[in-house]
Amino acid sequence: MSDVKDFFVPVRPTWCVGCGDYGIWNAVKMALAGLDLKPYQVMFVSGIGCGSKLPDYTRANGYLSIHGRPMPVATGIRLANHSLRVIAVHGDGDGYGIGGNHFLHAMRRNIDIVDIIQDNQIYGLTKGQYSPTSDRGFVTTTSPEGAIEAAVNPLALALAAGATFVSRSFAGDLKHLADTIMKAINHRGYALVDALQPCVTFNRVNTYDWYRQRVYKVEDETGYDPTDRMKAFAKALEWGERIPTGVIYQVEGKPTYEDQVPAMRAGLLVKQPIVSPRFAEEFEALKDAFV
Amino acid sequence: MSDVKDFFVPVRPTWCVGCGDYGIWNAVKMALAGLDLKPYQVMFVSGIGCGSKLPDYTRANGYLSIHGRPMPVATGIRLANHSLRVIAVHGDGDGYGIGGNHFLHAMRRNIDIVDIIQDNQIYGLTKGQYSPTSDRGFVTTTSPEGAIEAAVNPLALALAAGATFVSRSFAGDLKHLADTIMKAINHRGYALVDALQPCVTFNRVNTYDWYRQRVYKVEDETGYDPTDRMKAFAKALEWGERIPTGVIYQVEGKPTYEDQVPAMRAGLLVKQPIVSPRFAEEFEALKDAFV
Amino acid sequence: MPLNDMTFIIGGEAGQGVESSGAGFCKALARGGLHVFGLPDYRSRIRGGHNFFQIRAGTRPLYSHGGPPHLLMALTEEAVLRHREDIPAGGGVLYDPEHAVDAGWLKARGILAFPVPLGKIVKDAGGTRAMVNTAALGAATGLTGYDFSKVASVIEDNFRRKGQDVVDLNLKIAQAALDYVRTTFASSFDYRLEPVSGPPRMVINGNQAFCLGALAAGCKFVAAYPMTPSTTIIEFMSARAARYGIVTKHTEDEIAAVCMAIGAGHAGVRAMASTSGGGFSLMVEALGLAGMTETPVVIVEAQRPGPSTGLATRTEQGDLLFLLHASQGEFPRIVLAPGTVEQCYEAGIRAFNLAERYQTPAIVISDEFLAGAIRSVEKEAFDLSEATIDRGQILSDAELDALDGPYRRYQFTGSGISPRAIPGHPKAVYSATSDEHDEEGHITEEADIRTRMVEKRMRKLEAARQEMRAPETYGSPEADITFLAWGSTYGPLREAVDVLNRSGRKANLVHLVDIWPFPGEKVVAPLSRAKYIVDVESNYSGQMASLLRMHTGIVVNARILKYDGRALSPDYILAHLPEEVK
Amino acid sequence: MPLNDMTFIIGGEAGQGVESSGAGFCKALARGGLHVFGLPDYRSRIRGGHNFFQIRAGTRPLYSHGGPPHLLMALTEEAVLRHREDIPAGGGVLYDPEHAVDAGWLKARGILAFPVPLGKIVKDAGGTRAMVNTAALGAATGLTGYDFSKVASVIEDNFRRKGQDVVDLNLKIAQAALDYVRTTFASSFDYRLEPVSGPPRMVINGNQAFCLGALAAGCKFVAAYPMTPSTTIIEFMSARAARYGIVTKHTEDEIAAVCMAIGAGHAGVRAMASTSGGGFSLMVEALGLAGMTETPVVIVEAQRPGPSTGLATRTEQGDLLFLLHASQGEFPRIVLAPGTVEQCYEAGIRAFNLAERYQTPAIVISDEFLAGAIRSVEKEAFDLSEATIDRGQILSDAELDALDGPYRRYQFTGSGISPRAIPGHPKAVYSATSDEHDEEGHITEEADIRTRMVEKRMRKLEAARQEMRAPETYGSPEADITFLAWGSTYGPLREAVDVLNRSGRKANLVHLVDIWPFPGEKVVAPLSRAKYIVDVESNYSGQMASLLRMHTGIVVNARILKYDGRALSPDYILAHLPEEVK
Ligand SMILES: Cc1ncc(C[n+]2csc(CCOP(=O)(O)OP(=O)(O)O)c2C)c(N)n1
Ligand SMILES: Cc1ncc(C[n+]2csc(CCOP(=O)(O)OP(=O)(O)O)c2C)c(N)n1
Ligand code: SF4
Ligand code: SF4
Ligand SMILES: [Mg+2]
Ligand SMILES: [Mg+2]
Repeated sequence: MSDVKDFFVPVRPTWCVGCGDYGIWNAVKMALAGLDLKPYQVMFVSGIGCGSKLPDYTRANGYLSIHGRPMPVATGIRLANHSLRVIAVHGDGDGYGIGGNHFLHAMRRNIDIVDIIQDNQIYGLTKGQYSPTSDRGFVTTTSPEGAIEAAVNPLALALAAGATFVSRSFAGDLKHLADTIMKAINHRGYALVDALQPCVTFNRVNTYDWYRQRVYKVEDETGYDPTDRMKAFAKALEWGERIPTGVIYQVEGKPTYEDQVPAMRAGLLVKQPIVSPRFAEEFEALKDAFV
Repeated sequence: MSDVKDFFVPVRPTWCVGCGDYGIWNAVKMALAGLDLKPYQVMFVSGIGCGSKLPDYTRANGYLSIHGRPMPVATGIRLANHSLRVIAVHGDGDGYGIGGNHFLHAMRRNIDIVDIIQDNQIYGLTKGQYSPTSDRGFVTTTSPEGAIEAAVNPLALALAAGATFVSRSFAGDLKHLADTIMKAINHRGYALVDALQPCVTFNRVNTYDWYRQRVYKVEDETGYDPTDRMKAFAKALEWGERIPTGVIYQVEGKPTYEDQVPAMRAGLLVKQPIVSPRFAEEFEALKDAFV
Repeated sequence: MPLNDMTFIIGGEAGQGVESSGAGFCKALARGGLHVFGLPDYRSRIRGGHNFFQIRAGTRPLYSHGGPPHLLMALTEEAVLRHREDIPAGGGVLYDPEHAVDAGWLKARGILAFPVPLGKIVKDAGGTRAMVNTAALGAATGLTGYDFSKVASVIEDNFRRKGQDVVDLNLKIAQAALDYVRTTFASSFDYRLEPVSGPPRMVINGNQAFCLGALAAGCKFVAAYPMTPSTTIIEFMSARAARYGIVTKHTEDEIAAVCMAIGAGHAGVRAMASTSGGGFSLMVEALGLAGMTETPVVIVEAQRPGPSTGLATRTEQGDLLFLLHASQGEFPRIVLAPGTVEQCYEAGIRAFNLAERYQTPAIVISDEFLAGAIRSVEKEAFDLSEATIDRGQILSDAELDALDGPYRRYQFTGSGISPRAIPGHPKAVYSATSDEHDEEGHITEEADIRTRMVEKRMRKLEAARQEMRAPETYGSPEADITFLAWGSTYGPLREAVDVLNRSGRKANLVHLVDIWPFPGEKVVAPLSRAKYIVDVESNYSGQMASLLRMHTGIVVNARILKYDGRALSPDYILAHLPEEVK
Repeated sequence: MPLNDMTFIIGGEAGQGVESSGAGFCKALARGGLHVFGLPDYRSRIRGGHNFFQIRAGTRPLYSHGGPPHLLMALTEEAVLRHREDIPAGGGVLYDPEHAVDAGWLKARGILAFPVPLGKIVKDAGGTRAMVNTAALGAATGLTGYDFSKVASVIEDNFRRKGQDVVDLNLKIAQAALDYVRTTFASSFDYRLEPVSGPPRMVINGNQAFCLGALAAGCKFVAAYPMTPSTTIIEFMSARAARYGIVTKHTEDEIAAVCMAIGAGHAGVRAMASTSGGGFSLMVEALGLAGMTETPVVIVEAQRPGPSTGLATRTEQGDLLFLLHASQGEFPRIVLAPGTVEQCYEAGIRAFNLAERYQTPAIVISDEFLAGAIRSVEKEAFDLSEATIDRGQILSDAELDALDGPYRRYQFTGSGISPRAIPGHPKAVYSATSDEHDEEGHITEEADIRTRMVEKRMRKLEAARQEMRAPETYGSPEADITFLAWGSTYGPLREAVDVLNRSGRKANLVHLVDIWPFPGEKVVAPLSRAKYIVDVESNYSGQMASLLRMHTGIVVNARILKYDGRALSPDYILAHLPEEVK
């Protein structure tokens, strides 16, 4: 059995005391240990932001990429070595802002990657500008009169874009978050985990209390059927007094991207011989096609 | 009254004979004439692609930008001069592929721009690669075994992203398309027109006939209520034997982005004096804040 | 007893207000007629870690940080450990005895220990831990014998927004710390500060100065995606947007930012996008769009150390050759690299004029050092009456009305500049296009038109090159050592040159602000007289030296390069003089 | 009677198969032992307009297009009007009398008119309009007396996929046109072609040759977003992906393309992204990511004329300085600019070896001319046994098993190269990061580590510079004129040099393939002997000349530059020789 301690590295996080990123960090490690995954079997891919530093603090394969680009980097890694459990972990600005296009296309691809968004409704690392998930009216240095855009609704978008697993959890509820991440890892195909994450320094509106007063678990709702896309869409539109968490939508059995790539049927791309033994022959045929 | 002829320029389109782009071109001109708009009141902004050449063939203000970027260029134009009727016109690759992130964010912004997508489910100008709206299984040079991604559903995405006007029409039905574009122009806020556009050269699947056999008008459906977002979402998910066209969703009265920008209340930005008469005074105060 | 010539360091964790109190203290000193230079040093984290702020104060204009700190104001133990080695004998450390500071270590080196119970003072006054820096300010005021009323006035200004209670509380804390120090240490500290007479000076950093220039130039549109060290530009402009009738837009990414600015520029307003290197990388494609469509747009690039994310909150001059050649194909651009806050202000104005005059992108290149370091500067240095606005060739409504024949947006002209028409006029209807186009703007593939259109665009560089200004030469006319520099290294080099010349050496510097189109002859002139050229840059490869050789053939004799993310200081330059000229 | 030395032009609308029939004819000629060079010229439109294809055939290896067309195969009236002025007396025009061709005009200039009812022949044979080009091929075969069996064999190969019926129909049409011409015009045309003995040669373009190299190198991952003239790379690889176990991905944009390639490279496979200038502009930020994380990745940039969208289907060498300096900050990269199809093949192999050896991005720069022009070349030129694969320093599983202590991915080493471990091994657990990092890969801001890490990375350039190859020198050793070139201009220049030397002049050329790290001394060597250097480039500013001066101080004597989007030809070069050496 692996243990959360297996993921320990002697580097102290630079997050502010009380930051929701600690919760996400702990939940991820709990989930990995819970699934008996070892550090070398996992690859974290992050972008840039407070939360994106997570791989630096966690013993596992990691790639801290550039702002907004973890999804394509993760996709390349996964296609080259689909034995790795690839987990993207990045902020709301990273994932839904600058990285929005990759978000869209990863979902319709159904690439088997867990996508954890540290959703603090703010830009943390750049010191407090409004983010795509900031609510209308939210005052920051780049929205001094209050944000005048409607917030991105990640769950609704995910449903529209064809995601096969759509979930939300809360950094203040470690168990539920770890649980949700476990489900996401177990899901075959793209899995979104929108993790509500208080930023204690710059977001004085969406605090632990604010979230706590609002979140509820769809799992606790009798009869909620996460396989019904229309119901899930209605659920996804809820935001305000009540904020649904849990697995909002999951459809199983859809082929992953990896399942469908011919070259990946032979096994891991990275384990294939760099040139096949019969390549010399093939090469003559290749050249002959030009003669 | 203006007339379609007002939009004539002596440049012959380079589109293939029979291309659906002719239909869109004619419909746009009909819509403008129908609304009595003059060439100087309109600004077309396009990207790169076959369809994106439309502004070159049309007498009106135009900006043929780069691939995927018409929306932000159009947004900048509109914010600087919101007396111009800004119409973005670009391909499905341009708008939903490389430009997907701008698409998302323009919608939640509710910027008052008409966004016409020439949706031929293929990359025309680069000679026939599959596009974001290509159906699963579609065979092209970059999908030789058939596309293995789910197609983007632009209408569903638009609904999830908060668009206030979501429509679809067909280049083979000039009247309906012109009509839809007129409604889009009249709408205050972002308006999507997904224009199904046969590419007679590279898309041998989604032909005029293929579309004709499938499209129907929601306007013809008794009781269809385009103000109901859930119903609209269900409608948006229809694709296959039957393809809905018309105004799928419209909600009126939401403030546009322009409505909410303080600096734009004084009138057109471009008409403001470059520095205000009292600026000299203000400037002293500005400097004094640093003393 | 050294009077009015000293260096402080305030050190502590992120979140302890190191930067704000440093800046506040600078302002208090400037209000006393002193000259100041203040340099923040902070990490890419929001809380914790070790940040510090260096302050130099003097009676002559200061252009740089540097020199040993005479007083360390340590808000943490780590601050002491990090900086104590640099403190000269006779200097002092002000700290809270709550922290385990090895006073013996200090004393053994002749450094004075000033334990002040900052935390307790704050607590007793009823303040919160975030106010410890206020206590430290009060204590430092006491130690140096500075005029408390100057510090008090800054506290008042800074906290006014938060209400009189907060003002009073901070004043009380500062006063209590000051009293404690005065009673406990009397005047045991040698370094003294006192107000002198002098005009009121601004204390301002490069980003702020640039913004004042942009406001003076009538900039109406600012789009950006946050990125250190450029973020404070969009923040500054956003805070003032409603008042000055400016539209600012925090966009979804940098591509959108520059495209929106291009759109706004095309529609006829003065528009800019601000970013740092990584964001600029994303703007590269659209830069070429502006070049091709001849759209005026200003882009500010505040550099930080790369490659890639690099050191997000630190400084470097690593992007010069990148900016000069960015984007596919060839097209004119303007590149300015201001080196002082005065030049930042001026660049804010000139960039818009040049962009509109040549209908092309104008890039202002700065860096974290210039963007964030504050300096005292005369208010007159930012002179509005010199801020002439030249929008270049724009057809008036009357001229358009009188037009017969089609409007030719890209008319072939001798200067390469084609008169612009602002869209919206019935006679100004045309399309701008990123494809090669003819005079009217229509797409063309004809070889002849293509050739002429390339030449027309590139011709604009000739006039622009003429108006690029010669580098500034500073120092001894008969120099044995000539330093070559661009952008933010001006200040440290200027001070190094002064030190050398005061010590009997003959040194000068040649500093470029106007970089592109490269004013070759004007650069050759001062350098051809140079006996020994030392290229000084905050990068690894000496990019200006490369550029110089490329355009003039001049080869520098030596290079002083630094690429650890920290700004070059006069001391560093002097310590690294090449053997030949040591 | 000129035998086996002639130039054709096939001209018609987009969609008429001008390019495919041109390529087919080239192959037919090569099958007869002749050397060929074929150059497509097409517009950025899918149907209509005027496209043409130039074919040169000869008995010596051909390196370029150029020279007057002896036979114009005109599928449209416009084709005649566009090209007739270029045809020399004694040349001919083959056209369909359906088109209003002014035969008198031709005759007056000694040009032979060969009206052939192509449309009717096709119709009579039961073909469709798309087969008119087949008729033209048959007719040209007849006029030149060439061996029809060669043409027939190509028709068979090309149409086999479509079924025997289609093959037969096309053969019938070609034969009918041939018969028509033989009967109608007998042997009235002077220019003749006939098979000679020779080895079977490939007829191949630069993109295809590069792909063969990449396949030979074991490239396993290709990501791209379509962009002319690079699109045929991803298309070629996609068509063969299943067979060769390659993953190809048409991505949502170029940012994703290069990031996926970087991810795949990081995971341990040989990976590349292919694009053109506009797409490369979007890859700039991630280029630095690969530099910082020391991830091997190959990027192919097939240039087209800019700025911006420019001339989408044409050629230019405008991106050199951009590629060399792209992305913020400083980091090592490799840049190769092959000039022939052989060099493209070789670059396909070397780029992967260099990228992995130096753990850094390797950029292969080509252009539309090189990417699309086809040439006959010996099969042996693409030698697999010379394609040695060197993956650089990768720790084996055994080495990793034996590791004690943590794995230090970014270990400081003398060469700057740190042994790589492929993720997935229990001992190889580490994070790569775009922030500055320590030896283990953890984020750091320490000045000392930063400095050493910059130096470690940059040190890799030293060994790489050593293995960069000297430019190729071709021509007279005692040259009075030395041409300087890089990339695709090799061919036209080589032919120009031959012409000069044959005419008694003494000329040579110095051509760089290995561009970065700039092999300074190796470039100086041949140029220091040069009497008069003429820089020849397909761009406006002479970027190689600038680079040369920057790195060696050598100033070229003159420049021949072309920027109309059309490839430089030997004739153009000779016609534009500077006065001094004319
Ligand atoms: C291309 C680019 N643009 C901007 C930045 C600056 N930047 C760093 S983190 C960040 C946003 C942080 O917000 P988010 O992604 O929500 O992460 P958080 O810090 O809130 O966890 C930005 C804009 C960057 N690193 N790269
Ligand atoms: C940055 C960039 N990448 C790629 C291209 C090449 N390109 C031109 S048009 C096009 C796609 C065309 O498809 P679509 O947008 O659907 O327009 P259509 O031609 O089908 O109308 C592409 C990839 C480009 N011009 N710029
Ligand atoms: S700034 Fe906010 S998100 Fe960043 S570490 Fe601090 S609390 Fe967390
Ligand atoms: S290729 Fe397709 S989209 Fe392009 S012009 Fe032809 S038919 Fe229209
Ligand atoms: Mg965030
Ligand atoms: Mg399309």
